[in-house]
Amino acid sequence: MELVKRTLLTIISEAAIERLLVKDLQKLGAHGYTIMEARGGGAHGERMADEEHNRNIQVEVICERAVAEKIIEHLTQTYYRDFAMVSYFSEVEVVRPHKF
Amino acid sequence: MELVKRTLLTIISEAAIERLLVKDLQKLGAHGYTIMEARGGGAHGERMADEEHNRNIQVEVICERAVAEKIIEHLTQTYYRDFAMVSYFSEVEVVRPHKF
Amino acid sequence: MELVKRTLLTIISEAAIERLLVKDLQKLGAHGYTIMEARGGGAHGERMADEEHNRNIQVEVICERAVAEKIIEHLTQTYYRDFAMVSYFSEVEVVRPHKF
Amino acid sequence: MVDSLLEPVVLFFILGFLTNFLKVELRLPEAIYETLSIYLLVGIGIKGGLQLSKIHDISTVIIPILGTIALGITIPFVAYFILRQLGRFGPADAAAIAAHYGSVSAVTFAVVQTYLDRLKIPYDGFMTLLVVVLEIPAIAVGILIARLRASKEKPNYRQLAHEVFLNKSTYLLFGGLIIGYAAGAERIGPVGVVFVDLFKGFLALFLLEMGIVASRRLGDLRKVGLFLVAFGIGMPMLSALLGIVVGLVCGLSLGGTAILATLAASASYIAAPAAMRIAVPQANPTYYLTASLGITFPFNVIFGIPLYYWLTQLIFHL
Amino acid sequence: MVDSLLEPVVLFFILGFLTNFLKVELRLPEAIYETLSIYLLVGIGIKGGLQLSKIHDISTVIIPILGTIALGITIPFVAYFILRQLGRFGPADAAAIAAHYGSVSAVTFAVVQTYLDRLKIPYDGFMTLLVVVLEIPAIAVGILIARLRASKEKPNYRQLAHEVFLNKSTYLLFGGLIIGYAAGAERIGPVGVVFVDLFKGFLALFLLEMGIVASRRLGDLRKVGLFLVAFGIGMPMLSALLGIVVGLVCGLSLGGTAILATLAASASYIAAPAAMRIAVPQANPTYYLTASLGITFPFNVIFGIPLYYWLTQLIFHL
Amino acid sequence: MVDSLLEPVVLFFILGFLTNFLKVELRLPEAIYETLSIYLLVGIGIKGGLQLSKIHDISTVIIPILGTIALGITIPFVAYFILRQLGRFGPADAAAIAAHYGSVSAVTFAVVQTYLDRLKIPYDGFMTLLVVVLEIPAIAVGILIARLRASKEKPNYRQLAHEVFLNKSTYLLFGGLIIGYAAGAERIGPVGVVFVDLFKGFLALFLLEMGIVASRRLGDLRKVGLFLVAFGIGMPMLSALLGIVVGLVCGLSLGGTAILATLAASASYIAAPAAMRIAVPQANPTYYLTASLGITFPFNVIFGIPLYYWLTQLIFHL
Ligand SMILES: Nc1ncnc2c1ncn2[C@@H]1O[C@H](COP(=O)(O)O)[C@@H](O)[C@H]1O
Ligand SMILES: Nc1ncnc2c1ncn2[C@@H]1O[C@H](COP(=O)(O)O)[C@@H](O)[C@H]1O
Ligand SMILES: Nc1ncnc2c1ncn2[C@@H]1O[C@H](COP(=O)(O)O)[C@@H](O)[C@H]1O
Ligand code: NA
Ligand code: NA
Ligand code: NA
Repeated sequence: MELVKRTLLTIISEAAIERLLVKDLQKLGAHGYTIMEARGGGAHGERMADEEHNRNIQVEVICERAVAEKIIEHLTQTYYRDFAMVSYFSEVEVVRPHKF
Repeated sequence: MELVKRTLLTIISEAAIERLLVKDLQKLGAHGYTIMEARGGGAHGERMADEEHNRNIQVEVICERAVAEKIIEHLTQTYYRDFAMVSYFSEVEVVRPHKF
Repeated sequence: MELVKRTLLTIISEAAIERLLVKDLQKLGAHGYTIMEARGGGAHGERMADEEHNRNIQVEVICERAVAEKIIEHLTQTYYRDFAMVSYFSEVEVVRPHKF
Repeated sequence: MVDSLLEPVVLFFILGFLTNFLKVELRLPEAIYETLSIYLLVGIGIKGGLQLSKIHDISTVIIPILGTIALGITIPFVAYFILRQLGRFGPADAAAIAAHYGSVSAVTFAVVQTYLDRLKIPYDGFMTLLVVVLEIPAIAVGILIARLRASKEKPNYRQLAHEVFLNKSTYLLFGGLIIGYAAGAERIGPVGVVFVDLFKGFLALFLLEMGIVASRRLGDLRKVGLFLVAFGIGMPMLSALLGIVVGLVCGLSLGGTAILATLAASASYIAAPAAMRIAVPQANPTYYLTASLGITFPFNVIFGIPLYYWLTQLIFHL
Repeated sequence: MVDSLLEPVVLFFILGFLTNFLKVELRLPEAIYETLSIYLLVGIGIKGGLQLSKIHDISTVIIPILGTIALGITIPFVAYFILRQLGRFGPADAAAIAAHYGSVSAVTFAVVQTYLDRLKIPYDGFMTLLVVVLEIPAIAVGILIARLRASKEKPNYRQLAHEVFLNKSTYLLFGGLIIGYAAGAERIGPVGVVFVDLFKGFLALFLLEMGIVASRRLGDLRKVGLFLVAFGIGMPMLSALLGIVVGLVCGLSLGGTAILATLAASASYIAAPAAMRIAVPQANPTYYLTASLGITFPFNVIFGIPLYYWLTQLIFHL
Repeated sequence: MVDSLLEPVVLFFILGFLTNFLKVELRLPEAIYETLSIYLLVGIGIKGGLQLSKIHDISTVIIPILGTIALGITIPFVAYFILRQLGRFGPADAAAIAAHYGSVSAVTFAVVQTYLDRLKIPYDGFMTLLVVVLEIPAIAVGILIARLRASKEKPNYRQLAHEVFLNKSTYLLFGGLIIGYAAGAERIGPVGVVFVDLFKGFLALFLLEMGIVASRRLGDLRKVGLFLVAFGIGMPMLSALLGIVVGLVCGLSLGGTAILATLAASASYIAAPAAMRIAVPQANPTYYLTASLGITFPFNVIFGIPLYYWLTQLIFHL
């Protein structure tokens, strides 16, 4: 079983922009994505998911480093000013590299 | 506080096979597992968890590299053909290595 | 786009202590945190979130390595004996290092 | 026909069904969907149990039960044959779809009851028992065909029996039947108010959601091909005819026969998909979900029920 | 006044509202909140549809509809002007808040109906139609102002129209109206029991939750400044006056005018926040949420409704 | 006895309780469980408030309240003593379990009311007040014992008081009481329909879920040992006797005494586990959950209630 390195991009942001984010990811070359419900706290205060407008989501994308960089660049320009958002990279290994 | 390296295996797949997956993990030597609700999109189309049959789960297992490899090998053979599934490794550090 | 290394601390534990954990994190210097609902199994048996008292949460904190170490030290002393808990480090890269 | 479209529960279904075309973002939360299913199954059971408790000679039930079992075994075989021969489906897909059409939709049963109640057409007091009876063999037959035709493994008969007799729907229907039967009309009291008198209102809410779910399935229509669309409408009509024949042969009333026809025509979309995903993993869920949920269910609720009732009348008055 | 505080639905609201002060940890699950909103919107619609089906000359509705549209366009402009000039808010924040105050709160509508029903004050049968009419222009006007004043992009008119006419609330209200109208009193039967007769009980449960949500918003009061607190109480009073004038001019009954005043005074906290977060992302959600949900909603439910009714009476008897 | 087993709410409980033995996969969603708890607590409160509003001389309540407080302090000490001396439990486990048995289960209260209502046995109008009174001291005593015996930290009395007086259950029960009392029978209207008339139907649904939850707990029976199983049945009988004595001494009616006995016998499984996990983290939750939820709750619902009623009759007719 041969394992190949890919980048896992994780984005934590407001549930309100889920649809916009997914569209962006697809446009920028991600082949897939996973979304989970989240809550939390940070610079924009507590977002404890107890109301629709303070619900967070965590979006995960496994892709090539270059794609991940393109995405994070786009997020920084489009959303960082107006929305609660955190995103980061980590390194993962996958079995079917062509898939990502 | 001494930290020791372990492998974190993450599996994203259909909720329908949760029970089967957990049994497999235990049989193959995992000492624990964590499951979270997820939705997403990939080669099998959108699985947005808006109906029972298109709900995903994300399963995480911290274990020794060898166990993780055995598990991913088993998954590839058993589920990759018929089910929506993605899995990957990442490297983590834990405090109580004997636990994993 | 310059990326800087930070530590991602992940804690999986009982939902009952969410409040206590968040207070601890803030006291020990975390600038933010993300919480997701989880279930799972480990040394404390199955915790399948089918009742309030066996619900897990997964808490994620991106911070400097030193802060992460202080937090994990505190968790070990305060909760490891009486509560179901697993925590681990992984290495991530972020865009805005001052934020974490 | 227009008259039956003005029935509030059907209007709720249509309200849901239009959301996908109008791109309205509306969903009932999953938790409510699940709870309403449980409530409706128990409610159908209780109502049936109360009716059952009024039957004096319980032996009159035996022949209809036997006829219904025969029906439940015949339909999946007929469906399998059609799907294989005419539809050119592989054995796994054909078996999985066949299991759906052999099984029943409890909600369709509730809608046809509502329809007959409004027209004040009486029906036999044991019809709910037949729902349980009809649900059981079809899934088993479907799984068996799949195991025999589409996989090398030997079927695990014990697990199969458990899946068939003790799946959630069967358990709740049967449990409700027993509660209704054991408590009877005198004891059921305020519990009966919630589970029987309010039933139709909560059914309406559930149908709103079912309309939404069904209309989303339509998005996959292109993927399943024209044959399956035709099958999703033609198969229930064929099954309804078989149901009418069985109803006549077993001496059911006119109302009872119309109900049996509707049951035969209905396709499962709760118990069957869950069972098939595990039992026949090679089968593509898009096929069976789109057919049973996207085509057959709306067809039955909107057009099928008045049609089957009209057909039953026609044949009864021959 | 004290009397109106003893109304059970208001007591439920207060029970929820006190939780934050007493630090009681209580929330209805999100799934229930969503389901109750859907239920209440459909229920309001059905009740309105049933009332509408009793109106003989439907042309009497035209003038009130036109008046209400005028009201729905005027209020957000007035609010925008006040927020910009007196409140010194930036154009994005002012436009977003204005959209909330132009739009309506369906729950406040339900509470004022409950209030008048208990006092046995009759009102016009088409009031629910006016809720839909009043909801539509305000969000559009808010988004338009924001687009013109606070961003460089050209508004996407098609998407705007979709958001305005086919958002969840409008769709459910309107759908309920049509179901109630089409089914009419004879057919609505047990569906009417759940959606109309039980309405007030479920409204009470929803208001418990709304009280909790509103009281949590109060925590942000310090962040929004004194002006917005005053605006959150003064603006609804001003809007209520405008509503009374329109009601008088359009020939509404006393009860209908009190309802229109309350509608005008109410601020949206479901459709508007969701639309504004996307359409005007620069606007700070804390402002509009705290004002509409933390201040105006409780004010209206507890004090506003009796006040607007009293004002309407005063002006009617001039 | 058989007769009480045919009560529909008990049948629902049994339907749930059998799922674990038959391996039926059935659960009500968490969101519904929570909502039904809230609904039932408020409903119990409202019904109690309506009864309370009919009592002329409120001073008759004082003696029963004092007696109930004494009961609520006595039971946890007795339980602690038994668990330590006979059961050889450590101080933390013994204190945590004792707190559960001192406190009450509101659902068990609802079931005993249902039981007496069906038999048409009248009871004192202030019984719901006694639920609140009995719930409060036990958790406090349990936490205090634990703090004094099992940890070095000084108890934080302020936080303790908050946990005891303003936990969710107490707040909702008490809030319901006040709403029922303030609104009274004339005002409660359709809100009363949902919260009082439909109560038993929703209680049945909740008991279905409680049956499932209780039966899952039985899986841990092996882990807790035989002593705790015996304690889970013997302790409620002992507490029931104490309750009957207090009822007699305080001059309660026969029905009221049977209710007090049941309350004393019931063990908390909502407020207490949550409070104990934080206050006494060293205590093993498997012990207190299995005892109160897996053993005592089903015992009380199925056998205990008729038994305590029979005992009360016996002692009253001495
Ligand atoms: N240091 C952090 N570690 C983990 N999650 C964070 C951190 N900071 C922020 N978040 C998450 O990201 C969301 C938005 O962050 P912010 O924009 O800082 O408010 C928060 O609501 C948290 O869920
Ligand atoms: N590139 C990806 N990044 C993150 N998650 C993915 C990716 N591809 C697929 N997934 C997740 O894995 C599930 C199954 O993937 P697939 O088999 O490709 O349909 C999807 O529904 C997603 O939740
Ligand atoms: N090896 C593991 N991999 C992933 N998650 C684990 C593992 N062990 C335990 N967990 C999670 O941590 C929780 C507490 O663990 P424990 O204290 O071992 O019972 C479990 O309920 C799981 O959700
Ligand atoms: Na069928
Ligand atoms: Na308004
Ligand atoms: Na007790």
